[in-house]
Amino acid sequence: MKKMLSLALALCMILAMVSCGQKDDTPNDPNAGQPSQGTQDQDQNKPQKKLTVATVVKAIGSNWFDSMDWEGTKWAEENGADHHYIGPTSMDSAAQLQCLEDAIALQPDVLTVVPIAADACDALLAQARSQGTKVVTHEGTGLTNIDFNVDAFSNEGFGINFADKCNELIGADATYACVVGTLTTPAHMAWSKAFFAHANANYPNMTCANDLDGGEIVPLEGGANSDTSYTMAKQFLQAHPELDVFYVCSSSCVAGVCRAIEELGLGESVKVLAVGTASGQKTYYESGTIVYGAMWYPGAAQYACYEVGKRLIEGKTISTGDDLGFEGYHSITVDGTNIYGNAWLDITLDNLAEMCEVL
Amino acid sequence: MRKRAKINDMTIRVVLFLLILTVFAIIEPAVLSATNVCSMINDSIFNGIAALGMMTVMITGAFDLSSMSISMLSAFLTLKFYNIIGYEGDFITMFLIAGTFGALIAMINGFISQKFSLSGFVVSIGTNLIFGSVFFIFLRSSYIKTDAMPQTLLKVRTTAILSLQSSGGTAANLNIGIVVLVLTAAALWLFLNKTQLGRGIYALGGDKVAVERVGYDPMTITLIAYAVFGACVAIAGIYFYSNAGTFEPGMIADKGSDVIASAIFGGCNMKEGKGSVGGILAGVAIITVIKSNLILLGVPVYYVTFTVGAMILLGVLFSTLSEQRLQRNRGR
Amino acid sequence: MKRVLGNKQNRKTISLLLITVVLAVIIGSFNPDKFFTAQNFQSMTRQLAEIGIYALAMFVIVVSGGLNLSIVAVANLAAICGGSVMQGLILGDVIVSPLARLLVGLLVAVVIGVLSGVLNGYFVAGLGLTAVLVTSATSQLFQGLALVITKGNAIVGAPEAISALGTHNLLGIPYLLLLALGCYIVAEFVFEKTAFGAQCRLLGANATANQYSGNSNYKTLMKSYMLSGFFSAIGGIVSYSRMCALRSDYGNSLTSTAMLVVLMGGAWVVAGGGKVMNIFISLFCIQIISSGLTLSGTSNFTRNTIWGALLIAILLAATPAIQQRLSRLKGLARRRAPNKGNAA
Amino acid sequence: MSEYFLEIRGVSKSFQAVRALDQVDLRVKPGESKCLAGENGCGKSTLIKIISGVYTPDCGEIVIKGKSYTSLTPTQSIAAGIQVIYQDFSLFPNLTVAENIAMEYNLFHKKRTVSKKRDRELAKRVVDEIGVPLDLDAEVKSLSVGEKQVVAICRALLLEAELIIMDEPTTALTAKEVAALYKIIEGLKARGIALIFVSHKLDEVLKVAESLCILRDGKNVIDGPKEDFDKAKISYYMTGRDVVFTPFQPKELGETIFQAEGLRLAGTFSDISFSLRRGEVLGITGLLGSGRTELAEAIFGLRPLDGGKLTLFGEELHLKGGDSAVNAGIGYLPEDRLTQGLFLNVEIERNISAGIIRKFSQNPLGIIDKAGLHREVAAQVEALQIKLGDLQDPVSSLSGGNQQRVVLAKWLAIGPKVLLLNCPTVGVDVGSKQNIHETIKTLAGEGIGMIVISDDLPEILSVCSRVLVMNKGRFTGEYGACDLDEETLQGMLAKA
Repeated sequence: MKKMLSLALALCMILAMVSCGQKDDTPNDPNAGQPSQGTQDQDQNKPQKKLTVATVVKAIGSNWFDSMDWEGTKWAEENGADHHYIGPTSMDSAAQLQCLEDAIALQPDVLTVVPIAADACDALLAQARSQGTKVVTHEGTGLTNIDFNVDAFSNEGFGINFADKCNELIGADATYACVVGTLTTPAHMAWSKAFFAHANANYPNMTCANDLDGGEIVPLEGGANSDTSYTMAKQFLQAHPELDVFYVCSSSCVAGVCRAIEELGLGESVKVLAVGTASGQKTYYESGTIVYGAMWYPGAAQYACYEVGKRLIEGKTISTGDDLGFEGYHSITVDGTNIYGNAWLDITLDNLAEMCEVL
Repeated sequence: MRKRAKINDMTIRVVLFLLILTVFAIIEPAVLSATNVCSMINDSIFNGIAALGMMTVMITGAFDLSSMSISMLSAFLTLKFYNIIGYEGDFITMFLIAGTFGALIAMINGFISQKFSLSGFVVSIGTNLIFGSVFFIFLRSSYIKTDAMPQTLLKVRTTAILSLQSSGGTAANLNIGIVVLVLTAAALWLFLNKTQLGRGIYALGGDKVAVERVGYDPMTITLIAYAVFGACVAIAGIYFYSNAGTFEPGMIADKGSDVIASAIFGGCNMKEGKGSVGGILAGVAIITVIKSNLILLGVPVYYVTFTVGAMILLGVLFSTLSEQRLQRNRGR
Repeated sequence: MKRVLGNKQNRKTISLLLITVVLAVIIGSFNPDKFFTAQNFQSMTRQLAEIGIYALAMFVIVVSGGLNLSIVAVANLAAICGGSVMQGLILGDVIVSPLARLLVGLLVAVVIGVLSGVLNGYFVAGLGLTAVLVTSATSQLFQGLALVITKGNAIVGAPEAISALGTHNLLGIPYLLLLALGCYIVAEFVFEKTAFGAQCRLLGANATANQYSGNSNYKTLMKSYMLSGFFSAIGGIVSYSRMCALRSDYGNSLTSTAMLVVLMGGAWVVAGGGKVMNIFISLFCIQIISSGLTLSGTSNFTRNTIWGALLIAILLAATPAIQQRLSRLKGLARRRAPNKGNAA
Repeated sequence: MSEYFLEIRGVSKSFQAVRALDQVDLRVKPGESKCLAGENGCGKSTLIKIISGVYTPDCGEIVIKGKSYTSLTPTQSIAAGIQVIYQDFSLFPNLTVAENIAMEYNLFHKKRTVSKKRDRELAKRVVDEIGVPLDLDAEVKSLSVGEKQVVAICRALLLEAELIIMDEPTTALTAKEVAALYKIIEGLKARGIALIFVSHKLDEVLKVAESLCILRDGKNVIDGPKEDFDKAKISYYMTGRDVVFTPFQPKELGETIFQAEGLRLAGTFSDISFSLRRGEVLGITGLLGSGRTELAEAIFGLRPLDGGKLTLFGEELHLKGGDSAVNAGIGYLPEDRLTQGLFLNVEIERNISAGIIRKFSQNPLGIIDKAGLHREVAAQVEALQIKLGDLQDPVSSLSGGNQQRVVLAKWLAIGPKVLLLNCPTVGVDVGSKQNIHETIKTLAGEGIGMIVISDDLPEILSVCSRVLVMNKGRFTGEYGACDLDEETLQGMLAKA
């Protein structure tokens, strides 16, 4: 037992001493009193120091989030910064937390986070800000320890838009059902709740086929992949023959729901309002199952986040109407810590080809 | 006496399956509608093919955790292969190419575990990490858009071998995938029961020392078992990604637990080198009937996961207790 | 020194320690001014503390010859129930003072963890079902139960003490690391010094022989599942302290990482084997790889590949076939350069 | 063509430092049944492995039907008509009898496909030839040990073997099955098949072999016809010293230690009653299926009794499995040493201390008194003179005899009041067997109630003072050991 205790303490001491020895005294001023070994950013002639920016996404390996890497790199080249693209391989909040802690250890100047579970990251982000990092999140509704949260649009607006589209394209007496990735994804839940509230208020004879829990809608859970949403949708369609439209908030579930509809031969009677990449759901637009879709280009939001972060570092303030220098974010609206662009991209059959180029 | 024993193991699983199905049908008659039956069969295709592969390795006494990484990687290599040669793919070669990739990859597991006498389970934890990520280190994006997918593969999900109009206005389409499941099951049954190599897999599971004395080469048998495992899992993988319409590495990760549950439910026993194609199909049927009807039965969204866990536990209890009772009154 | 090196067990510990230090230096050199900082040390040790406690929950069952796939689901359920009591959502009116809520919450979490162990133990030890299937079924059961309790939305916020545990340090060392260190010392004590530990190892080595030696397999297995449940509950509380929020679908990637660490600690290689100390070192080893690679700008795909490759390398190095080759090489080296003085 | 089917001339083989065989010769004529006898570790299994092609000899030659080979591969050996039946039979428990018999034949003839019908026909032909009824469709797992042996022999016959080597064939067989085996061997000899019979059980050797070749420490000791050997001479050649078996006379009989009344286990045994007195060694013998092992396991608490009472020193025992028997002071040396008695790849010290962990950790935290444990283990090792390198070596590194002593040490460590020993000297060399018998007698003298359950009749007669014969779950007779001899006891076993 003594052996174990001594070994463990020795291990911690080694690591602590090694790391403290290297550390310069003020962690948040990376280049003051840089230790002797030369690092590449030694040249002092650039007006301001080279920024380090990092982004932590829900999961790497999908087009949706990789686009944030592309635009992040582009922004970094334009502003002479180091861009780090970090994320877990599987969409699990514990794995994302570990990536987030490593990203914070990078002591970046600007940190962007797309949280799987927003409140899970709140505690850690407080640490990031205490070390001087500007925290600008995306899809981060409900987070408190942030400088700003950038979204392509206001969630309520997004949900309300879909409710209006449902009334316009399906009919005022449509029976609808909302589908989210998981019940714990804040953005999807916000859109569904907005859709539900707006429909109840403005379209009284629109009925919701979802379960209700104390007046609140309980959307269907499509799971993180298209297969679980496929099995779920097939069963729901048989249990609710009166259904007219699915409002699918999670891009990974749209393909599964559409496949279920087409397999049950209900392509004519049941339609889908989809969120997500046009290229991923191209065949379903062409087959008419998806009547209307909307998406945003996450890369743009990433660009905007870094831009907001940079301005904060330079001491500027962010206010409504500012131009963040990327299409859809030329005149933003600021509401508290939330920044909304109008980077909302409608997808219908006629602009499908063009949208597929975007993402 | 053996005939009776064989039938008894199978009858327990079939009885359990029918029991669950009748209970569900009583609660909600739509469960037995043509649409739902076809839908359940379609849901069982992936699990069935993958579980058949898992069984082949379990018979030799090894338990493999890297099945989903192998299936994902084989599908990825097949899709890239089609892109490179610029071919839009077809229903035959897609499964053959994926199967070959899967076999080659899985054989690595077999070789390491046999050559260095490590347990297959332990090796699979390491290779699961490697197979799941080694190719994506260098690629700019590990995602394949629908346009970039071989177009004919995308038609797999809409090709039905049987489609009829069910009463409630919903169509009942039996996906072509069931043909792949039936062919794989038949081929595996023939291989395991009718060829000398196939019996060698059972022999290896029965007694690792005796298999060499009788004249088999344990390395060859292990490699063949892993090759069959890899091929089945890869075929299931390419089928999954053709249905999904796009390729993302993480999509398939959480399907592994159902495959393992189906294999064990299907009477696969690693210690005694037991496992049969019939048993697996019954195991897959039970798991699918549990997982594919709960929403139709109106189980509230929150309770679905809980119900699935509870039913698998009770199902295992039922089959084990009845097996033990059978064992006792057979006097063994 | 020769006696320490001679003993096979110590050689494994020393070699693991060596690998860890070498990795620290190599990977650290990719981004030295960010890797070798107190900041990074604290962030790494907080992460490995969480993985470490789940690894203990897994190790307890692996050493007695089984596998527990429900550790994460039990952790979430225990934390959610405990957290709800701490936040006053449950029994809010009965227990009012924050300190009482905190203590009762912790107690509730630990009791739930142990009870889950009893359920797992009943099915595996009592009825003799396969551990893999039972624990994967109970994992869905517990996750479903947590989903029913939280109705999908998260329980937000945590008492001051819990959030302090997750973020604050004592003389530069995170509390989490001290908690994990405490758990590892308890585990080392249990598995090296107590009868229960010895029983678990014998049960893992040969369950029939243990039964025929007059030891009750049922009691030992039941106790080991309860201990695993206990550590899962502590893991749940650690996750709660890191997140200050509770979710039913948190952390299913932790199970495979826990298995990786337990395996590197040498648990499966010899049935009933594996030393707690080796697992503790493996924790540092994989954490250095994970954090170091992220700091040096490579993706998690690289991390997973290197994890897998390192594990296979360690497994192969332990096999007799390779060891003969190694000893032959050493022999060759010694013959070619006869060292002066000490007897080879 | 030489008159011998097989001739081994001057074969040697060594592994690293150990010289297993040193210039060994062996000659077998067609149809001759020769016994290769010797203590465990005398090199006889190495010699078999050389003949069957598993090992290659360092020097010397193997002549089969006049054709000389310096070494053989397994396939060459099979092609030459040599078949080996290993002690564990190397059958496949998960496959059927027919398939087990036909598999090697199919593989040898490079058959690609398998047909159940063809397998059944092949198997049927051989099984009928042997004349033992076997259910061809049963899984080998469900067969008795005797039936498994027959399956192994049939497999060998199917390949037209001209020489069958049987390694320790009768160790696990009951007396009745051994008799059936002898009949089969007569049949084989009649068909001109040569037989090498490897054994260290003296009575088998005398009954079957026409000629005898004894090895000791890897060298030929003697080779000649059976007639000029008797039991004493054989054991002298095998062990190099005189081994004498004298029936056990307890010095004085003390009070009753252990009492069993009307024990009943549904479907296995019923109204079993006996009493055990201090100083005596009670023997219980019976055929396989007589319920003797189940009785021992019931007394040890592993099988809950359906009826009857057990009293130890007057107090009634309530055994609920697990540790209740050990706490009451009842020890049980199980029948199958390798799976039930030992933890094979675990250190010797932990094997011996497996039963007394609780005894040495009575404090609330359950901390083990390691020093006390070590002292107790060392004392037992010393008392039983177990030859071992280091207490931390794995127990698998020990010889059969020493392994059995480790299991015995485990039970003596718990300070037993009653010790049940189930076939204590299975797979143990003659020297160790003698030693274990002495230990049993001295322990009885020291007041520990000793019950020996075995079907090795010479052992029962030489160790036990009183013998109970068990048949189909009932005691059919109680006899003093001195007024019994092997033949009469053998007869009683079969009697209902």
